Amino acid sequence: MEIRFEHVTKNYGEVVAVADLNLEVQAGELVVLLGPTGCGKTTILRMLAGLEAVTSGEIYLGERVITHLSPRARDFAMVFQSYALYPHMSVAENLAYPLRVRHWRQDQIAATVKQVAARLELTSLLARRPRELSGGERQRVALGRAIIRNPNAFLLDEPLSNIDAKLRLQMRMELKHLQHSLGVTTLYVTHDQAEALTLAHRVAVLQKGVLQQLGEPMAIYHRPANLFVAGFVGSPPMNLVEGSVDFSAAAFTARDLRVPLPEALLTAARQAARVTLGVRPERVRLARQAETGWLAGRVYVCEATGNETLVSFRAGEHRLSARVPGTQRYDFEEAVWFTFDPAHLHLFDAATGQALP
Amino acid sequence: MAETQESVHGELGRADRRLALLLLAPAVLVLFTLSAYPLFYSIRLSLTTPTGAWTPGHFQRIFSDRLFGTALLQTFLYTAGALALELALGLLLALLLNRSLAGRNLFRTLLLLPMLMPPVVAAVIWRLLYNPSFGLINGTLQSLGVDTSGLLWIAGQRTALASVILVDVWQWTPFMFLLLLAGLQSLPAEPYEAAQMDGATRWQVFRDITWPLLRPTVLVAVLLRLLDLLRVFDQIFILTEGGPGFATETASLYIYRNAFRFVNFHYGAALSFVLLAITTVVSLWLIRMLRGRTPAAERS
Amino acid sequence: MRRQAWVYLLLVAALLPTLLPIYWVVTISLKSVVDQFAVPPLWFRFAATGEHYRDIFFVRPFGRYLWNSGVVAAVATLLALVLGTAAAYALARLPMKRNWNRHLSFWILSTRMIPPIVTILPLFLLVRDVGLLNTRLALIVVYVGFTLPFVIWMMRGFFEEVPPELEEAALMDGSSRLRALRDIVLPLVAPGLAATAIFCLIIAWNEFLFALILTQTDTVMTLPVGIAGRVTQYEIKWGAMSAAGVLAMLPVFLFALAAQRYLVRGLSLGAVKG
Amino acid sequence: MLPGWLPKTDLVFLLLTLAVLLLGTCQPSPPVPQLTIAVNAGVEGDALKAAAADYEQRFGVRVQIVELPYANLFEKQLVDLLNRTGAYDVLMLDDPWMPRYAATGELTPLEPLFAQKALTGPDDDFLAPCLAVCRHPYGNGNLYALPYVGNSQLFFYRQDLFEKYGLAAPKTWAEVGRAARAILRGERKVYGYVMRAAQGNAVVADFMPLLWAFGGDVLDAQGNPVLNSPEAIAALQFMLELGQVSPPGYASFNADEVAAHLLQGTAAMSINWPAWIPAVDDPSKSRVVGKIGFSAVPGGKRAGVAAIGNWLLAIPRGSRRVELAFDFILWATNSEQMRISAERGNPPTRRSLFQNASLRAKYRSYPVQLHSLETSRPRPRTPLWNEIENVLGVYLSKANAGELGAEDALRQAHAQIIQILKRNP
Repeated sequence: MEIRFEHVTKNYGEVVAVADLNLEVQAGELVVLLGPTGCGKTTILRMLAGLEAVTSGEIYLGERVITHLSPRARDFAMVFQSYALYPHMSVAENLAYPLRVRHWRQDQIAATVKQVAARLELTSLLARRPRELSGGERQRVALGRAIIRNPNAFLLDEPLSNIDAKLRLQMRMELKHLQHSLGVTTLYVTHDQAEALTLAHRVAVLQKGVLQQLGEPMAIYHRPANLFVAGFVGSPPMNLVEGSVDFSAAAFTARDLRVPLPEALLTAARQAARVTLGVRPERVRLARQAETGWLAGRVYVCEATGNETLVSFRAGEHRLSARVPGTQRYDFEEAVWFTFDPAHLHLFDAATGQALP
Repeated sequence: MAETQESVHGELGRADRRLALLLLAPAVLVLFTLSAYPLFYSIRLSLTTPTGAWTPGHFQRIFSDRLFGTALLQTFLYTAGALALELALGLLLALLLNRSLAGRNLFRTLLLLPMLMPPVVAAVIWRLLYNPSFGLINGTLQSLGVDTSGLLWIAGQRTALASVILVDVWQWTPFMFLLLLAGLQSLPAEPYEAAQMDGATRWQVFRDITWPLLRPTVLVAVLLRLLDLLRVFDQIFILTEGGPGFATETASLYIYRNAFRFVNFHYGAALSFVLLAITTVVSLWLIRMLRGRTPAAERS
Repeated sequence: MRRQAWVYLLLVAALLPTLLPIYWVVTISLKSVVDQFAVPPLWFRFAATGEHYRDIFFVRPFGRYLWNSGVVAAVATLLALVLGTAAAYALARLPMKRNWNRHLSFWILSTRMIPPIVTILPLFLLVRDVGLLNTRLALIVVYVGFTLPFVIWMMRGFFEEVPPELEEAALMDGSSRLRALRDIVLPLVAPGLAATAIFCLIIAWNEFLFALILTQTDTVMTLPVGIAGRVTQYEIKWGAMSAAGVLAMLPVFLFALAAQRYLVRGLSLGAVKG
Repeated sequence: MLPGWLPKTDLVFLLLTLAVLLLGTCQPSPPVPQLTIAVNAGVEGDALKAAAADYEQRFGVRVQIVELPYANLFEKQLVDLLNRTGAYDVLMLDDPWMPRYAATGELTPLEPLFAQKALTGPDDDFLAPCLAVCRHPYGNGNLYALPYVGNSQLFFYRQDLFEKYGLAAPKTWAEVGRAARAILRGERKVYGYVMRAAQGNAVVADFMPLLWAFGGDVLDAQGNPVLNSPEAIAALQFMLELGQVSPPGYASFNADEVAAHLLQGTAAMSINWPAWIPAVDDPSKSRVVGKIGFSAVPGGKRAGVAAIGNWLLAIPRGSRRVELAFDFILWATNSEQMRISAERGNPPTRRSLFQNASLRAKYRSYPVQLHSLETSRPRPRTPLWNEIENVLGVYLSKANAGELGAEDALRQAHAQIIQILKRNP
């Protein structure tokens, strides 16, 4: 079932938690709500779940307005960040609870629990209580409780944030596969941009209750709509330098920096007085020898991760980072030369933050 | 099929509000019925003469009523003393029993016993225990070689108040203990595990984790006890009737005398409003003190 | 091991003064009058007599009092728990506008601040005017009113300690709020509920003043009034009073024993969260 | 329709349970007895209870006795009177309460009822002091009650110890003091005297005979307080002297502590009520069987005077069976019934019974009791007595607990009593 937010706003007293949200999730699609803590992403999920009242606007499930329905009438399944397993019930009872509430027959419940447990490799744990489970196991039970019935949508609230890094990568894959095989519309909340980019069909980036950009992961990465998205998505984040455009020289200038701009960007830059130049670390070229037009810098710190090496360096007063092949190494304070890939420069209006063009 | 019905019942906010109303209404109704009429009745009493004329005279009289002042002061001493002791002892016992321990159930049940004793019996039996000649306390002390000639307990001008406080502590520490234990047992385990990893000492664990987490329970326990202590009546009435020489007279006892023994319900009502006002102020202060610093329990 | 020993030592030190008066009441209920005041006190060796128990049961209608107290206390406790738990849940979990939850809570508590000495007369008139004087129902209603603030404040505290997500998870799983309350929240606050129930029962069981004023004949009078009657103008009927006291403690004690099961359960749950 | 969010089975179950329980609790009381009587729990109540059973058998009138604790009897009955509940047809009351009860105007005057039976009033076998407390105003006002139990204070002393130390039964308080000191010196474990000095009714009741013997009083004939008189101060000073030969902690003693000391043989003298007389010679209660003598309250400047403390039977106006109630109290106080009551341990209020040979054989104290009752005085007859008694009790207690000297205590009590009288002109 598709889900649609139309002009949805949520206020807590004076504070605006979500402002005029318009968002459509296609049937079977997995949309990730991405943003820092307090950006309103969890509030959106809870409003959709029916756990939080909407101040204004409407939420649709298919053609039906569900803005004021109770959670059970909406029939979504939700996985909480803390898993919210019922501590006084065994794993089997936890899994069975949604079915029991729906007055299923005992034998049907037992069969379904068995089936789901097998699918999530919980069969040997069925008799245990939640407190006797590891983090990953609890996570699987929470997931099992969601998929045991056929909900209108899955709502996942940071489901992976409480398990350790290694398990997280594995669960991420499991989740993606599971969602694909079940084909259920899914809304997924996270603050982890890697999770967002790997899982989502589309990502909605939020800040301070306002939707910043909605698009496929690669579009978000490669064509950030504004400074916030540019800075938030990507690790390490995009290099951002504020300055102005010298149209006579066809170049971006900031103190200590001078970067020639391609024609397209120059045209776009005419709309703004001050601009911010952005370039992803992997689009920064770095060398020990100078070439024409390259700029000088000094290495601040060099981090090798194996496959690639992250170099943080200073150019005048600016701190920039570059992603170079893992074979390269630099010393502290080593003098380096760098340049930006002209085809992958981003320009933003420094006043509004909007991407140019 | 329930679902179709569900969709009719409308707004979420409204549904919750309706549920809240439904859940609250019976309790509020009972309490309102039982408190509103007596309250208005007492207000009218406190402001009229026996013939029904309006008068502020009863309240004016309170200001020159030195005996009531003394009774109020003693009520505070009684309340503060009993509350402090009961909280300290109750907390200690709750902490002691909040662990796996052979015979824990037995200890817990036995420790509750004083609370079960009818207050009349408790007061009378303590009067007997305190008796300087036949009493078990002095008798035991004497057999241990203690000179008890000056130990008059409830008969001593100086020891009487402390002695009646002790009876209260004996009877009501179990209440604190029971409530705090229930509170302790529902505390989450993670902070403790974390603290153990951090190598905190027992005292640090108590101060930094147990106490802050337990504070809502402490608030409730202290508040409920406070209200009863400020109105203490039965046990003192039987133990000492307020004596010797007014040393254990409390506000409630004094109000009772005026209302029922001197048959001056008007003055009794006026006095009780003074006590009510003080109780309100003290409990508001206590709520602010204990709740104010707690991180808001509301969902983030 | 040494720590454990300390714990036991402290517990025994606490138990001694706790139990001594109770033991003394029991012995007095079994001693003849002449032995009750013996100096030095007779701890163990005295001729036990059942005369006081015979007195209260066969000479005085304590069986009747016991039954009345039982009915009144049980019904009042049950009603107070049902009404109070419902109200406490609403106050803890269903936030109303403008801090009304807090104001209402305080008002509820404030009904317990008025000295009973003052409310007794108007309540007597109220009960008389609705024709409930000298009925157990009147006592039940009054005791429900007495214990409600306790139940509401205690249970509100316990409810607030249950993580809201657990309840929300139940809502998402398809429960109604009330069903989530029954299936998820109430089992989790069972220790608190047990403690509250014990407490209510004790209040209703031992209440004296209102029982005295609102009842008029033996058919509805309760145990505490009967016990107080053993403190006469000239003497205290120590034996009868102690026998009645022992008798009065027994049912509540048995109830507390039964409720123990739920008191421990909280601990075995361990972490409620996650 | 039930809203969908209510689990229906639960609700139905809950409602059913409550309905059953509630129905069980408001079932109508069993058939209403024809007379309901509120009595003081204790020996007086027990006697009346036995009498009621006899009455029921003989006349077919059901009489239900409700025993109420003495400590709360006053307010219980007063609330009933003031609100005319009609719950009780007969009240048993302590005589000092009479002015207060009568002042409510809610007691039935008995003279018209006597007249209906063509009687002029209670017969003259009743002792005058006992009938006087049944009238309001005292002595010659309307008759509101009939006296059922004829208590007055008596002096208890250990005859065996008095003989041992060659002492005669004390006639004056000075002799009491001397004897007490002698006995305390001689017997290490027997205190010379013991008294009720607990704040409230107790200390006042034990102070009154001293006050009267020393020539003092609380109020004079005009109703003015005279507690600051030298006589009153001397009386209190003497009370404090007695305190020094009393057991430690006597300042908190009530009747049962006093009795315990007497019966356990650890005190030699005391003023007490006759209710304890049967216990004195009962080996299951007493360690001093046959050793205690009784005499009239000692005198001093004036002859010894005991305080009267009768239990009276009165009929509230609210009663719906006034005539039936009157028949009952008339019957209960007749000579034969009162004899039976006396057999059950209650002192009578009739002269003939005090002189009855078989009763005299049973109670060796009867001659003394008769004398004591005939010469007894009531505590001051004013509706304000409770308030005055309270103030006096507080200051007497302060003096006995050692907080105030005799003069200070009485001067302050005096000032407070003036305030009380001023407030209630």
